[in-house]
Amino acid sequence: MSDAGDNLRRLTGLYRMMARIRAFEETALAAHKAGEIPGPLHVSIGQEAVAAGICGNLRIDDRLTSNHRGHGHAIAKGADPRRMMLELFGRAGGYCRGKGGSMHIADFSVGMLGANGVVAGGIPIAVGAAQGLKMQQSDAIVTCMFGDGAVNRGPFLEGLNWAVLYKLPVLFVCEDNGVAAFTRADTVTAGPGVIDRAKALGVAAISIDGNNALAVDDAAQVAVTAVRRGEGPHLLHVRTYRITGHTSTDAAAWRPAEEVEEARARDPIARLGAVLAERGVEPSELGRMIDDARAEMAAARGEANAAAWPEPAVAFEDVQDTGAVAWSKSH
Amino acid sequence: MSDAGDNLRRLTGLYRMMARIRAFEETALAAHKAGEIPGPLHVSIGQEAVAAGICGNLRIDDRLTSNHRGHGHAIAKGADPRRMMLELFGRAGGYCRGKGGSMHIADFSVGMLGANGVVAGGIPIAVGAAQGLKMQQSDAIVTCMFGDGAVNRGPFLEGLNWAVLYKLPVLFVCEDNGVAAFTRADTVTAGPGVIDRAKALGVAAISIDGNNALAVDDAAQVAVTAVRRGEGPHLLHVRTYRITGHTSTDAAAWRPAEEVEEARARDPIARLGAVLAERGVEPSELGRMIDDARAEMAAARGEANAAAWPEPAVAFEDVQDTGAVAWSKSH
Amino acid sequence: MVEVTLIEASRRAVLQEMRVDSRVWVLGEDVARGGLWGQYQDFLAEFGEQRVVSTPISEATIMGAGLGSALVGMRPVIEMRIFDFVMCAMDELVNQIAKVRYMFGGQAKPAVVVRMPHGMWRNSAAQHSQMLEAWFAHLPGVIVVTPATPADAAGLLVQAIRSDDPVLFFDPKDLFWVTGEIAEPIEPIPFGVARKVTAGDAATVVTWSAAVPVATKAAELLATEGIKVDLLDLRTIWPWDQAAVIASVKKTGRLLVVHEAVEVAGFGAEVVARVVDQVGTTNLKAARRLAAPRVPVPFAPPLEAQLRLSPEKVVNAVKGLLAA
Amino acid sequence: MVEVTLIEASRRAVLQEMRVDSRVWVLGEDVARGGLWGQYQDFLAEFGEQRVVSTPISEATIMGAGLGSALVGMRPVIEMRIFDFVMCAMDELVNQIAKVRYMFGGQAKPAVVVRMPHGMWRNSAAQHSQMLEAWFAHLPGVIVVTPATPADAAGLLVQAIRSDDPVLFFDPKDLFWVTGEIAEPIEPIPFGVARKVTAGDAATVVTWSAAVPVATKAAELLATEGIKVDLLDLRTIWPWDQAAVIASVKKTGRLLVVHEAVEVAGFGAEVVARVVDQVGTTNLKAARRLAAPRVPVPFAPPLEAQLRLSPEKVVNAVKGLLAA
Ligand SMILES: Cc1ncc(C[n+]2csc(CCOP(=O)(O)OP(=O)(O)O)c2C)c(N)n1
Ligand SMILES: Cc1ncc(C[n+]2csc(CCOP(=O)(O)OP(=O)(O)O)c2C)c(N)n1
Ligand SMILES: [Mg+2]
Ligand SMILES: [Mg+2]
Repeated sequence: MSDAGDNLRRLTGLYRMMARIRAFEETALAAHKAGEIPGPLHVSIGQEAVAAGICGNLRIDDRLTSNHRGHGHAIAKGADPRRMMLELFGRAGGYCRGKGGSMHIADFSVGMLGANGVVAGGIPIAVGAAQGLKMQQSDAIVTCMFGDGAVNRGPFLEGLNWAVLYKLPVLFVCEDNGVAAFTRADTVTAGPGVIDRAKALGVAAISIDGNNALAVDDAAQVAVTAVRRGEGPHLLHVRTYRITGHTSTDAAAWRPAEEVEEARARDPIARLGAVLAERGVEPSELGRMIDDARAEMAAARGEANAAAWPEPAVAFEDVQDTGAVAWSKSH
Repeated sequence: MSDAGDNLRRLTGLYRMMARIRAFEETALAAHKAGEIPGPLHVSIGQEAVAAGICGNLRIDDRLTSNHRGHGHAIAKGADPRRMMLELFGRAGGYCRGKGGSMHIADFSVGMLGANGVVAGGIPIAVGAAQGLKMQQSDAIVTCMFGDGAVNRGPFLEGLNWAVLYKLPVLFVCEDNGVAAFTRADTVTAGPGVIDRAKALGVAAISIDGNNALAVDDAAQVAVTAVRRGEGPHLLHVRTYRITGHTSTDAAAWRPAEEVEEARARDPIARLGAVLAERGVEPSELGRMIDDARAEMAAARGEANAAAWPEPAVAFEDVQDTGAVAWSKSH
Repeated sequence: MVEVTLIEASRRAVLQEMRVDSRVWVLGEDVARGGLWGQYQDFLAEFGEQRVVSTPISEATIMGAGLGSALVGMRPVIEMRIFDFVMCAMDELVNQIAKVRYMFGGQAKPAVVVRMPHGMWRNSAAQHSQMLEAWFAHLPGVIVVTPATPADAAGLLVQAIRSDDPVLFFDPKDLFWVTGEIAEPIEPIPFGVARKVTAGDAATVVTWSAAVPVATKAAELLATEGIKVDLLDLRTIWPWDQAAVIASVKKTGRLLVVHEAVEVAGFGAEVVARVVDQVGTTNLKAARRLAAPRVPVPFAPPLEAQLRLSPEKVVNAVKGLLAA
Repeated sequence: MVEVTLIEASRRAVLQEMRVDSRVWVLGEDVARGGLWGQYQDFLAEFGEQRVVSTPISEATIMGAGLGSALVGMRPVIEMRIFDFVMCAMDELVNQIAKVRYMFGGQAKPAVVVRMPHGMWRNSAAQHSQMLEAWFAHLPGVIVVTPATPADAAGLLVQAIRSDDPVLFFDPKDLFWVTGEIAEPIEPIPFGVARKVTAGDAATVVTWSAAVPVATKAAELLATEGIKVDLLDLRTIWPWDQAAVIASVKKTGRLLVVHEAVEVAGFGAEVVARVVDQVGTTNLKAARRLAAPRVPVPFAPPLEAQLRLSPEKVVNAVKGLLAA
């Protein structure tokens, strides 16, 4: 086992991060159901070990591209949940000044180059960012998060091929939660799966249990080190489960109740909690971390509800420098 | 060895078809250089065994999609070289009434659903045609021809995945001539190659020597039978060599002369000629087939040069039924 | 007649055609589960998985496979889920579907319907709100349908499925749950025939898609002030009912085109340019457009509202036109 | 000053900028071999394979990787070889490049140049001849450059590479071997400033890209008959020089927009609509367009000629305009 596995402080940090992501998602979900958040909302409840386990191994100057289900990725990369919540609420203080919302959160200051509303949309961007970093002789790397639904879109093939050709520092992470919207991903994915697809494109790839934070952390550490060392792209296939529906308004009632129950029993937070308890962490301390996380996110929600909306003029800013229309004046 | 290998008549037919394709290409190339043919022209000299060997195993109601280097495919599928030549020359009697040219030849009456000016553009069309045939409970199959440059475009992944999912009657043929325009395809293709890519998507795939007409014929016969039997898509990776440049105006001077010489020594027509000679076919008969082919194509060229251009009004026809503009009248 | 939502009207239209024509099939993500909008609810049970095909997230191939099937005689309804994803399938749409018939000299019959729910809807932000219908009016080879009512969605969809031309069908997301009456069976509505919503001499207002109810409300408000306008819902922007618009403008002398899409190089420009060309400037007092600024669609409600039309904006634009 | 072809002018522009700015790099098919048009000849030797990157045939990733590199501070020149292939990369262009800055509230700087050789050229047929520049004028977030001379190609390309906005650069294929003088070093030409080609009071003729030399020839022919027109080459259609066009039309009272692209919903419609809006109809005698019919581009020379502009067609259109 790696240092990570032995380092209680590290594990506690992982636990805290997962608790914060869970709390963020639960809070956002509740707020959306209460009508406080506009637009579509995709939460990652049950998948927290992926975001926390991967991003815990990244430096702040490493870059990340994410997808429509990216809150956890952003928080784990170091984004501020307060400003994320403000963005979800469409408020002026949000990361995108209220112009992006849940599916377009970015925090360039921590290397988070953006969620994406288009499945597989982040893949070409990630390889290009890595190519740029390589030209700059940086040793920063790029992590590219996508779902199991994304492996049937063309950019998956193109991007992996590209990363191998130019030996780019990219860590591809296929977050396999078993579903793509309302369809089981395996029913629309032919052949032996993502690992074979990656290998056929020359990308080193392994599968891991994504509900086991330690396993994710370990695998990520190994892969990140290899990628940073210049060994070319790697792919991690991380198997997990989407506990809730596709969007906040989807009950996902078509799934057998037992399946969801069984997945709940493999809850990544509870599992890491059990490991920590075994290593002597008091249950009360675990509980406190969870309470703190909930309090943090509740405060973020409260702040967001009270926060100012963007000024109307913001709608006309940051379109482009040349040729942007001062609309109210000219029209 | 299959029936094909033993059947002298079949082999002679293969030889004649290859000679006709070669003669068509050489004639077209000369005509293009003489300024008789407008637009870009991509010929397949040296690759004739692929077209002849594959398409010789297809029925007339089987469908075919092709690419920008598709003259051979069309002739082998049963298209009339006269009407093809007329199309290359942009004449009224051409397959597309002069509206398509070399890159858009189609002959739906023999199942040739069109060449394509977009690399990999034929792949999604082929799988859809196969899906349609399957719905119609036809036992016709679809053959989809593309180059080694096409395997790095997204539709390659999407189309193969799709064909496996719905278990469609598609024979994918990757015609690997080593180059994509002015770039060696292997320098931009990562990983172990097309066979592994296909298998990773669940497609049965084998590699064959595409300059050996017998090998192509044999492999095609096996694959076509399997596909027609409902065993799902298959892929043939057919290794060959593009003797001339990318287009008629490209000398491909960057290739070492020895490489081209060595390829010429593996000329598929001469090789099959040697087999036929061994089996007792007179050299004069082989020579006659070549002469006949040349005469056929010279006649086609002569006819095309003398043929009528399309009437100007043809430019406005076959746009669409509703909403087509009778331009001269309304504008 | 039966009162249904627009999305249900569209469901019944496809259902009706699939029952009578076994060549019609549906492909797209999640369609076997009823589709993202419920527009294929219960289709799987009735037609089976060969004709109701849930696909991978492979837009390029959804589009291209639809075309391929048409080339062997099928009539696919290609479901794109949300318009913006069509950007992943543009080669198949623009270079293949729109051109095969022409390029092949008439041999191909690309009888496809591409359904593309478009427009702003509940703060979906920049990648899920686009309205680019004008692009396709500029693209030879396709028909562009932009309905605004349940009856029109149903009738135009029936016409689309029966059409041998490729039809780009812009389902108006924002109007999916608006209700209205439809006839049963659903009769096809010909392309290129505008619907006169209100009649009047003060000005001609031309519109389509989600802008129609906004403009209708505006016409009602104007009527209470005694200002009566000819309000025309084009219903299809290619072909479009030039005759009806030109006749109206000849009568009123004033034209306002109202659309939800960006104004710059939007289809409103074509309407204005064509009217100026055909009516001349002597009898034309003013021709203007009311549409969105050249800005991506922002997320926050108060920002999105900056881009949206409103009856008040239309009323003001008409009054400005009358003052010209 | 030195006399060069347009394609060579564009080569020197990129060369000049790559020499002074190590963030600039080129990616696209065959670029290390000089590019399809020779526009990157000798770049590999000078800049090495990290900055002159021959790519696989993966248009979506060529486009998207260019963007990704910009997000970490590079300034890519994304070579698309032929415009029509951009259809394979539209998600990356339309949903990503055009929107990242806005969607992310200003955090992203998509400083990319996308080079897209477009237009009819030597009977390349429907999939290699399109002119869809109007689409991108309708797309918020991008600049649309449509040069017609070596000097403009060079100056606008320098400006494009230095621009923080995404620039869609429509290289005019049909004019690649036209020669003209360029200054060395090449000075940037600001976007949105039209070039007055000829001056006159009879009418205003607005044009861009491959239509410019045709319209110029027409203006010369008209001048021999004593008809002098204000001929404006817009050079960029977004932003476009509204002030220059409006001032000219206020003077002449007559407008003709000439472009090679399809007339229906082409950018000419925007020019007409905007001029009608700003100039009003009282002082406007006529505003018309001369452009291609709504037809894919056919292959055969006599058919392609049906779609092409000619000086005679322009002359006739101007005379028709004067008669209005
Ligand atoms: C190109 C594209 N097609 C379709 C969609 C609609 N869509 C959004 S999320 C989703 C499912 C994605 O599944 P997966 O990639 O596994 O991510 P998950 O939702 O499971 O996290 C779909 C189909 C989209 N956003 N982009
Ligand atoms: C999508 C797309 N990108 C680029 C091109 C330009 N192009 C035409 S043929 C060709 C090379 C294709 O190589 P391959 O598929 O191996 O076919 P080959 O020419 O070797 O027969 C390229 C890059 C194109 N036609 N379509
Ligand atoms: Mg998933
Ligand atoms: Mg090749």
